[in-house]
Amino acid sequence: MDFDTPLAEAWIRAIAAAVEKEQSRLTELDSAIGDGDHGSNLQRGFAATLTALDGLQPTGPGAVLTKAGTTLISKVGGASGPLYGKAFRAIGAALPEPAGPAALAEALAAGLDAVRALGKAEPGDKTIVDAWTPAVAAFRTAAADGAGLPEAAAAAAEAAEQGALDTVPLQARKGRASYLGERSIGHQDPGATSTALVFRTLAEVTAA
Amino acid sequence: MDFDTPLAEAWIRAIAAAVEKEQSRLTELDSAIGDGDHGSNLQRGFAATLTALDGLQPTGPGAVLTKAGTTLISKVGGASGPLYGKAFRAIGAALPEPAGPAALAEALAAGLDAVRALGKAEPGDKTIVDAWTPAVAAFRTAAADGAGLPEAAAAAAEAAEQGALDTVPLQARKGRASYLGERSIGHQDPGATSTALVFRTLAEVTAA
Amino acid sequence: MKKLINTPESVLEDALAGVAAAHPELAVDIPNRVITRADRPAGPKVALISGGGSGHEPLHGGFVGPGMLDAACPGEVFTSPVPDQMLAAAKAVESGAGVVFIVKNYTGDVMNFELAAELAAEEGLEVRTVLVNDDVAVEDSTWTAGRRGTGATVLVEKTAGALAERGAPLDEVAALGERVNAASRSFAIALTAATVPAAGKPGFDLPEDEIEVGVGIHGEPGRRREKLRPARDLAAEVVDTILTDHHLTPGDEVIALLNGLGATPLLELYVVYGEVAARLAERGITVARSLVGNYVTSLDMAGFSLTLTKADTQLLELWDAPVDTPALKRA
Amino acid sequence: MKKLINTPESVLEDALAGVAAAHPELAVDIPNRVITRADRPAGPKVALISGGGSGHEPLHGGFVGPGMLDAACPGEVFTSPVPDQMLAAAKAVESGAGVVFIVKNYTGDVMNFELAAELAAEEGLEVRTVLVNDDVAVEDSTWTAGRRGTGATVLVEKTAGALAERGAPLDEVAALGERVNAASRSFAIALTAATVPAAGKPGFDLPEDEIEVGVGIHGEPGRRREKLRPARDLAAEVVDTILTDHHLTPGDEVIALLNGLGATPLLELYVVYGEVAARLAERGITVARSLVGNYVTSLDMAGFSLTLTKADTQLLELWDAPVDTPALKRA
Ligand SMILES: Nc1ncnc2c1ncn2[C@@H]1O[C@H](COP(=O)(O)OP(=O)(O)O)[C@@H](O)[C@H]1O
Ligand SMILES: Nc1ncnc2c1ncn2[C@@H]1O[C@H](COP(=O)(O)OP(=O)(O)O)[C@@H](O)[C@H]1O
Ligand SMILES: [Mg+2]
Ligand SMILES: [Mg+2]
Ligand SMILES: [Mg+2]
Ligand SMILES: [Mg+2]
Repeated sequence: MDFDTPLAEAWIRAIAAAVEKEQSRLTELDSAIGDGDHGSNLQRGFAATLTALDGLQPTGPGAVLTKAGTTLISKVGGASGPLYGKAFRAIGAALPEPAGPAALAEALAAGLDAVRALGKAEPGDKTIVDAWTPAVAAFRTAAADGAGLPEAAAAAAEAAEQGALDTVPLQARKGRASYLGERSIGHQDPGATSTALVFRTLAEVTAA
Repeated sequence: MDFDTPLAEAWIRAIAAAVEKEQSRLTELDSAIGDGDHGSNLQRGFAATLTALDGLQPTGPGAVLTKAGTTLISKVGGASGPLYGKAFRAIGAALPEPAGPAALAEALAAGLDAVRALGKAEPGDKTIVDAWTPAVAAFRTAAADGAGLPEAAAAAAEAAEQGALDTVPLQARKGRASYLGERSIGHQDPGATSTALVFRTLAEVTAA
Repeated sequence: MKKLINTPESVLEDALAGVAAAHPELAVDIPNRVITRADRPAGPKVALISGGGSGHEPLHGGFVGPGMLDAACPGEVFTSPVPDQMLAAAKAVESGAGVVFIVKNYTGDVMNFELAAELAAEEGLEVRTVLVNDDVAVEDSTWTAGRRGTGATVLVEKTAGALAERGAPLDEVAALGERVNAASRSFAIALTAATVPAAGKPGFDLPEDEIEVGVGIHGEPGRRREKLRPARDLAAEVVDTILTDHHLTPGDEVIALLNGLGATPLLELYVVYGEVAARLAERGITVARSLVGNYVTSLDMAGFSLTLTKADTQLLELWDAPVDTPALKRA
Repeated sequence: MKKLINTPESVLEDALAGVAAAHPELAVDIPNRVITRADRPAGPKVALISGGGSGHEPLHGGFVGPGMLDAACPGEVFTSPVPDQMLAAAKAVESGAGVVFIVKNYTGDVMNFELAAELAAEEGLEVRTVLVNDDVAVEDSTWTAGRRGTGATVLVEKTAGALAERGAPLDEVAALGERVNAASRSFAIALTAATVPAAGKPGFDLPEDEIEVGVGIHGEPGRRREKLRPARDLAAEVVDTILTDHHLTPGDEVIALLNGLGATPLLELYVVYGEVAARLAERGITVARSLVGNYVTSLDMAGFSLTLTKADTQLLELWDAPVDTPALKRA
């Protein structure tokens, strides 16, 4: 099984559905240590990606993800808009067609690189990076071990979810939560949580 | 027993003490159908009359009340300031020395006239007038029946208190409460309530 | 009660100290509670004096300056000022052309200004009084206290101030003020009640989903309570209520003041103003000028009032005239 | 949640419709979410563009006009705008002398403006970015997101705007903006949290007698929570905190901005300003100019921020220069 155009479209649609469903939870997490808009930011952005995909004649899975990224940049704003936007654009740009597990692993890694280039966050800063980093590592390892897309994606999702949970005891050093200093400790990072949704939906659509 | 200078001073001091004690109740009544300041208005005004009396070498009870009235006009503001101020100035101006029950009755009636001349309220409009009118009538009747100051003042206090209670079912036609239209029904008028204090304290100081 | 104050008793005095510190262009007489222009008009000029309870800032102190008021007399919170203040103000700013008192129609204000006018007359000053009573939420009847004065005060003070600045005589300035008041109607809706510092709690309780319709600016409850509705519906109702009372007809021009009651975010005021403008357009009324912001507030009350003043060439010209006050500036 | 809105989703668009209706002197591009001056500067002039999340009104749209900003890009509530907005704004107002982006230091704003600057450069526009980071409540470190931009934005936009209006070249305008930012420090205290329409409830819960000290303008909680104290104590603490960080010494002159966070009555702001002025006098600091009012708000948050900018002849002169915007006017 390869990561192809229908799968790329299904992934974006699944993220949009998951964000819609988890919107209030993401916003609640962001209210605790941010400004209470992460849910509505992503909801607005991924809703726009659906409209963008509807009008698209994609030339491959990369084009789908690039379009999604561009749309996120244009519609989300905030910190998460440019970060997720650049990530999906980078994944799209790095994605060969057809893409097997190893190629997708590298594309996802390119996404992480884009996030880190723009946001300058290190692992442990309590950001998106804390879910994305272990997810890419797990995906890579699984792919190297010969796993198929569904297994690699499932491993990545689990790692991302664990990474999101692991942000709880951290003190934020980047993004709005950093303003809270020690008061940011004890809360799960909203961006890491939405990144876990991104990888969980990838596992779901590849397993379907 | 005549209404003399010490009695006039005692009366003003007693009103000040009563207003201090009942301040929050008056303010609560005013919050329901007005703007929630009647208690603090009168507290501020009568506290100032105490200071004014301290520096005064009164030439008679009338001078005490005139001074109190002038002070109320200068310190209270709102609707109650000019009304009580004019009332006490009128009582003071009308008061002969020495003043027996009949003379005090006429002076109190002059106070009521001043209130009505300035405020243009009729009995039944749910104002000060609704406590002051029956109080003057009761005082007059008692004095005409040969009662002494304590008895006449006690009758007036009772009538004023009943008059204040009787404002509950009225719809306000004057003052801030009139803005509420029918919603003013069912609440006791704050100004009528403070007028009841004015007459109750008169009964107390004359009985002492 | 959560307020940025020292004590409830000292609020007015402390605020006046702040006004004095913030505005060197004003002269603030703290013991007498009078705010005047620090400069003196060149020749004799009709002096405009207003005043009322505090808690409505920038009204009135924020409107003192060239082209508007000569003096303002702030009373205690929601309590009209005392006659001594208006007398002191009149003596301070009278320059030989007489004095106009601009008085919002509340029993307390009317009576205190009336006593002040008597005292001023005794001192040989010529005084005219302009009564502002624009609030259509209140029944207009000779048997009651009559309509309250609210947003129209800003229009009266601005236009009469401009006319006085040009050297118009006393009766003309007073007549203009009365004309502007007669051409104005207001209506307000509150989302929350105001908390008077001395009272320590809100003037009324309003459930999370209810509003007071036809509310006053002193924390008096409104005429009725209803469920919160979208801004579009509220704006339409307020516009329609005013138009009905005002007998405005398609083609008429108005000056529109959309006023925040104190705790309303400007973002929301603009949302409401967009709907007000749309409704007025639907009804064929042209907005010639508009003003959106906090001008006649009610402490920490959330909500808005709308004032519509029927405009004509003279009023627009006076409205556009230069003004230089803390809260209203125009080159 | 009680708000004067139609729907949480349409707040920005609806408010922009209101801005457009209220301000014929502005051109409001609602679909692209760009507010520009309706007039065009005569010759080539450095174009100043700012932007940020909505909910801070009058910032930034209220500061568009001669002598201040050329364009503002409002994002969703508390959410930075997207690069497309800044690109559209830059293309609309660039007049041959380059563009300065004035950006408050928040991760989202910084990244979105950065992407916009890249896009603008691709289109051949010369862009400089001035980062505003004045909030001393936040630790200033290269390892973190750094200090937030708050009240100093008004100072930067006003003074850089005045300099641009005089025809100064791009680098000079940008350098002035950076100099004003470096000369500014702010600190804020909140009595209540803001409620973002889409969230539907306050960003944090604050008991009846507690305040957030060192709070941000996006409903982020502050650095610590404590009991409410008299305005005098709060003012002294805020002044002292700023002075300590700012290394101001007796004899220094400042421009003081005492800013309401949205739901604070002006009466209370003046009380606080009186105490701020008194404390500054005690510390030997001279207030050369002051501004008291709602300029950088946080929706319906109650509280205040103080900004002190060390003044010198050039800054004062630029501060005093004429400006004609909805929220700041000077003849
Ligand atoms: N520099 C950064 N690098 C990576 N992720 C970041 C960075 N700054 C913030 N984030 C992520 O963005 C999330 C917040 O996104 P969002 O609420 O949409 O934007 P904003 O903070 O502008 O309101 C945070 O929870 C965090 O995970
Ligand atoms: N025209 C009037 N004549 C007599 N009493 C009046 C009149 N208007 C108001 N009052 C009295 O004044 C009281 C309110 O006084 P107060 O609260 O001190 O003043 P304000 O209404 O200006 O806040 C009312 O309860 C009423 O009894
Ligand atoms: Mg956020
Ligand atoms: Mg009252
Ligand atoms: Mg009152
Ligand atoms: Mg945000």
